[in-house]
Amino acid sequence: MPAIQPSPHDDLNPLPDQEFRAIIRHWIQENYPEHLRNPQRRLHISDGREWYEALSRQGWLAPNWPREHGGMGLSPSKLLIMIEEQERHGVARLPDQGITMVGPLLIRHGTEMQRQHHLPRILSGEIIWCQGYSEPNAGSDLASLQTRAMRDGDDWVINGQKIWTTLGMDADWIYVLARTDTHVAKQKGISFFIMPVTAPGIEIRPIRNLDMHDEFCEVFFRDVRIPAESIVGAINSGWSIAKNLLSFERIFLGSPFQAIGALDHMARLVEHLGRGSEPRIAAMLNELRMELADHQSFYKSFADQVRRGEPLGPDVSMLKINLSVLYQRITDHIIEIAGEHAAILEPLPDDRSLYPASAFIQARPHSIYGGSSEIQKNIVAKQVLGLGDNIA
Amino acid sequence: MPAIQPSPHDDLNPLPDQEFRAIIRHWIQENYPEHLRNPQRRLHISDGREWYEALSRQGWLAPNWPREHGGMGLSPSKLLIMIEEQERHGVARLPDQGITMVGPLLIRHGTEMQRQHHLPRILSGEIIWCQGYSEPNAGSDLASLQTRAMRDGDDWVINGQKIWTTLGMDADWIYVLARTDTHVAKQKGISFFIMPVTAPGIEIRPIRNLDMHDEFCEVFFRDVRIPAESIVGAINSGWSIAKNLLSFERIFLGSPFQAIGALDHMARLVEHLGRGSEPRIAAMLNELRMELADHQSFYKSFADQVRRGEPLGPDVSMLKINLSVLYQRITDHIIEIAGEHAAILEPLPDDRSLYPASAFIQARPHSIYGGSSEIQKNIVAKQVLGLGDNIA
Amino acid sequence: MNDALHPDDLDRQQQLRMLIESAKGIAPRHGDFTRLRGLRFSQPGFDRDVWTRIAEMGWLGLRLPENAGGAGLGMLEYAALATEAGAALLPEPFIEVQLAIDMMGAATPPSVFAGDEIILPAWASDPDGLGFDGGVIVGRGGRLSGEKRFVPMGAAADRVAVATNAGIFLAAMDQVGIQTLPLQDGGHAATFHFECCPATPLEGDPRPALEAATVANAAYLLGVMERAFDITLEYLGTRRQFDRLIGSFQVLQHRAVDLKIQIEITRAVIRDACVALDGGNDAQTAVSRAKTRAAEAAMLVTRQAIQMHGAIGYTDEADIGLFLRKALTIGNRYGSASWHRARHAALTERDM
Amino acid sequence: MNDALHPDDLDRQQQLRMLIESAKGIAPRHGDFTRLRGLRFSQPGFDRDVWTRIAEMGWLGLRLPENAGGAGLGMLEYAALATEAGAALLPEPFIEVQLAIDMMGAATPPSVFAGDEIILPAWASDPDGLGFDGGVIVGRGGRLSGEKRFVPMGAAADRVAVATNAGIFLAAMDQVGIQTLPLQDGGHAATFHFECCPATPLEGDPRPALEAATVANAAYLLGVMERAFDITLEYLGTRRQFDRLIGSFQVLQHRAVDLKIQIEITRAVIRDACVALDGGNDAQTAVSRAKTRAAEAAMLVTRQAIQMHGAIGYTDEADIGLFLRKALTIGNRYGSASWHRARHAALTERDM
Repeated sequence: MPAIQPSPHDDLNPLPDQEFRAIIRHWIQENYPEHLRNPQRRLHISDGREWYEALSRQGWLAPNWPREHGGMGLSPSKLLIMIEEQERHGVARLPDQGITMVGPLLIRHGTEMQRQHHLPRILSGEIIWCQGYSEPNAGSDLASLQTRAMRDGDDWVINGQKIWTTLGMDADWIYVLARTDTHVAKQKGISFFIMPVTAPGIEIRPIRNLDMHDEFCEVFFRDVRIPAESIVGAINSGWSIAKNLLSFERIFLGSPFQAIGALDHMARLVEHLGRGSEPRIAAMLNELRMELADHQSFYKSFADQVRRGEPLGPDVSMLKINLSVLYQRITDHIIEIAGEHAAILEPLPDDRSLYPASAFIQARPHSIYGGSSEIQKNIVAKQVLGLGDNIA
Repeated sequence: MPAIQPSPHDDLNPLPDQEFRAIIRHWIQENYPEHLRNPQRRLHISDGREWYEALSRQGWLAPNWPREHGGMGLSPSKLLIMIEEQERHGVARLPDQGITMVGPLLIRHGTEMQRQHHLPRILSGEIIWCQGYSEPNAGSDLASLQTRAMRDGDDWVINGQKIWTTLGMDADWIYVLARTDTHVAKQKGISFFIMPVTAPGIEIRPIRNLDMHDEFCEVFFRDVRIPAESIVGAINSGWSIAKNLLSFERIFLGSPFQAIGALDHMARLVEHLGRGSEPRIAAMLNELRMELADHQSFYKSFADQVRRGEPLGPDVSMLKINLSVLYQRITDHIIEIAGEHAAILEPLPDDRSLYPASAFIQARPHSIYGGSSEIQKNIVAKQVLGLGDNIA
Repeated sequence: MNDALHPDDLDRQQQLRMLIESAKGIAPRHGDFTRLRGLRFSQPGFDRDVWTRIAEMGWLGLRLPENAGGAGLGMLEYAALATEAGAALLPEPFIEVQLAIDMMGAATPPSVFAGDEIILPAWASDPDGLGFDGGVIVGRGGRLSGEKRFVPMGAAADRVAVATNAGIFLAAMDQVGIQTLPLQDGGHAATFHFECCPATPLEGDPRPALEAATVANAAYLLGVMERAFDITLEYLGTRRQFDRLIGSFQVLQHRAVDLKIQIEITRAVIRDACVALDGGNDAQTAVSRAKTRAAEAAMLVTRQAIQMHGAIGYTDEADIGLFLRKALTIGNRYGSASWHRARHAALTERDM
Repeated sequence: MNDALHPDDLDRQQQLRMLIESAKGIAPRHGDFTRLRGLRFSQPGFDRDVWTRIAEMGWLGLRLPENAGGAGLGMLEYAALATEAGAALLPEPFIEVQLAIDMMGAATPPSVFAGDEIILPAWASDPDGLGFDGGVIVGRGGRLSGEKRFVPMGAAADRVAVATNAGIFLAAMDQVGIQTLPLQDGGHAATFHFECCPATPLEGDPRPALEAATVANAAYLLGVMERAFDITLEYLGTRRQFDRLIGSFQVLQHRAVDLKIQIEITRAVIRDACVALDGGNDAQTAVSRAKTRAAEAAMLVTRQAIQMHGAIGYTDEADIGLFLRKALTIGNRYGSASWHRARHAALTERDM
């Protein structure tokens, strides 16, 4: 039980880490809706509105923003604790692009007017954002994007198509990378735009994923006309703006969180099937537990860096590569032991917290999104090991 | 017990396969020196001379040569049986380059004089051959060899260095690929030479391998002068001569033989250590047995092709790739279970048929020699799957 | 190596090729999946017209002797057809009806061969393995009580052949309670409830029939992975990233080779299991190897097919995902790899 | 991430760096292996002069409190030195003598710290695991009978510290029978025979000492794999095939990344085991994880180092092979990966 109850918008940075953790833990326990713990799928904003607003009222919605802009202004080490406690409690991820991406980007590169208009609306939940980066023909080679923004008088006119827009159906506004100069190296002719999804010419279509969930969308832009002030930062600076934003957040791509959930799922399934005493299954569980604990040690070595305030290098990619392998191996074993239950489209009828096929399917994209494992290995080979770049 | 005792130099091709197999099996049992069964290391000719001469007397030394040249002239399917029976009995491989390589090559491409001089001397065991193909800076890229042969009057003068010459210390003659034209594509300027190892300027040095055995040699050529008739085939045709020789013999690189021996070794070690009842070890042995049986099924699908007289395609490389993985996995497990015994330089003192470290070390080169697994995969990707060749 | 499961007999090879050729009408290697997508998540989940055509082609009862209404073919032929079915993701319960026929043998009603009636086999009560004698008890007068689970496409049954420890019983569906669960491949599995259900006892042994169904399932999985691999190879040869075909990246090339090796080993092992089954007895170790290899290879190939497709492979819209779903759905059917490994260990223990 | 085993305390980090720096004189990261090759397969297989320098640097007894003759350092420092020793393939029995010291604690004769006398620990009787109470029976008057096996560099012992189920005993070598077996790394292992051998009982518990030795062994393996990896990376950057550096082939690049990941995980796990040991108790699960990961990673890295070197890697002449031999020799020492996995399972079973 923490010593103090935090008031909304208190500065929690001066607290010792342990006390900070206790406060966060307690507050989450008190305020997080029980029925939303460990959701099987990504939440839509309509499901998570209550939690969004609780965080908003407490002033905890934007732990990574500076305090003068309404954030918590947490140090990296405190932010790490905040995330760990959320993961520990099984807190769902919100449609958080406004908080993680747009806010920080406007704070650094936006105009005063852009900041004044948008930051409060993100913090209040009035405007939910989505991302328009990926394109059907770009994939991992994001910089080869083809969506065009042409200047026409005071306006910009956008044409093109985006894909893999997370929770696009939930969003009010979208931020978009579009090509504004085709005569320079591909990274150098890209600009960053923001616009409401209601702008004429924008069409958003959900994509059903393999888990039968509409987590992603396609977004089509047909002669979408937006005013001059829709650009953020300088023309043709969009690539570097967007790229630099990701800094120590990359550690979260390798957080053991999902693997912990999957291994817990597996252990409960083994128990449900009454197979815990089979030596091969017991040995398999033990091996996976050891590997998970090892991954946690590995994660800790990067988290220590963050805590010490050191920047993360390209070697942090190793964390995500390893997690993908482990997370997917666990879910492969879930299928291996599930017998006929592996086939079922829905959770098991006699225990709806068990859902082998979904656990397996949800682990698939971990090695694809956020830079596929193949791309990550290319990066590590080149930037960490210094191996020649004949191969992109 | 076979119905007939074969006389030396009988033509065994007309026999039904099963009878042929029985005859071979019986004869090997009668004639193969018991102490040479399943040798832990490659035999030197001095150790194997007795067996070489027994085969020679029986006329079975060269099963692959045509009968008119003193071979057995076996059909592919009979040759397969011959090899299978030798492997089954644990017959050691002899220094057989004269039989497998030089003989067939001289028969196809040699002059009448070359054939008359050399073939009988191979069959009698008077001349033992070794191979001079690989070079220190060529490796898997064999065609980039740099050993030069320059014409000087009626002679050829050889300079350069060869390496990985199997049992070079045992050999009387050597066959060599050397560059005779540096102005053409690298495969097109190579010729094939034969010469005695006693030619002035040749120096052979053994290389001790990781298993502490002198299986390989380096061969140095310093102004080695050999007569004009030392060339086999046309000038600059050496690459195609040497390459075409390997035909269905490539199936043997993927023969389950070595994996069978390794798994037997492992089972005996488990028994010796009294660990057969541990569920994890029993499960591991069962899995490896299944994989080995699967590999035997895989091998059989290529052997059937050989039996039907169909040529083997580049897909036979898959057999060797798979065997390397399986063979090495078995020996990895041998080390895993051997405890402190894994460390010992010699066979186990209390059972000298058990030798974990050597089993492990001997499995290493399987994925390196005869085309590394990496090269084999490049070949399969290109020639079987038709995948682009941006990558060599 | 060509695509057939090579027997040594040339006549039989010729017959096999014709059979595979004839399968194209029902299970085309290069067809699209419009029909399948239309049937997904509906009941019964397949097409009775196609079923009639399957019957007309003589696929049903193909292993029964000709004097018992069958085609007198062997396991090799059955596996070859199952592979074609897998490559087309054929939703019709061809293997299940064949299992019922194999269980019933000469007692199979002719209406089944004609495709007019569908008799499905109910044998499983555990979620894993080939055990068939649990779940249902035979009472006085041959009345059945209890339940059988995991009957693929069970809602389509006109009658049901129930395997029990007292033999095989044929029951009409009107007295059987049925519950269905949708499956990942768009089909469903049924639980059949029996409560003093009247049934007719039949001669027959489910054991060899289940071994054959297991190999047919492995062969279907072979077809699934072959086609998933072909689609992926084609993608590697057309998709560009970083200004080159992704199929030119060495890592993807080698991975494709690894998958190809698994496919070819699966083919070889299934062939050996077929030869063993056709040869008569003691085929169980070969059957368990076939199922183990097929299940693991199919999961590997379809998983990697998704990975090599990248994000698009994670959409339901992309056909490649249908193959992952199919492998997920039938990979553990007729015993998972881990069940068959354990059986192999038990069977071979005495030989050690 | 840098190469140190990061503790959070900055002073301690500084101290660690100095310690590692000081190790360079004895265990240089970039030295050649002439000395090692000269010592291989001879007895005692190491260099008493180097041993004296090791003693002078204060490595012996570094974890003992200063009032007991030690340096009062922690497991993190010990592991850091062991890693440097591993990177240099140091043949001196630094970990074994440290184990004897840790077993004897304050009772350690000062001559040991000075390097004048070598006391080796004899504890094993089984070929695998950390069991120390077998093999030797303590008779009347503390006389020892039986045998202890697998004592690394045993021929170099001036005296021997024997772990038994009745505590630790110190015995002079003149009454101990000894047999040696050459090992793959060029050293040897001894079997010690005791026949009513007089010995002095000592206070002490081998248990925590063996845990520390296990982690030191894991750290030595970490050094082995680090250096093997560095040598291989250099080879990838100089060796050409098909007119390009082999390090430009994507398959080898990705494999190198896989190895690097294993190395970094090993480092992280060892650090956690050190922190747990330094923290006091309940470190066994962390120790077993460290040893399991280190043994498997070291075998993987050194095996793949040979593969990436190609044929040259298979010669005894190439230094890379020394690393494979070392991993082979000490990978199962202080318990194999499979033994430690079983221990981990037993330790955590009650928590499930």
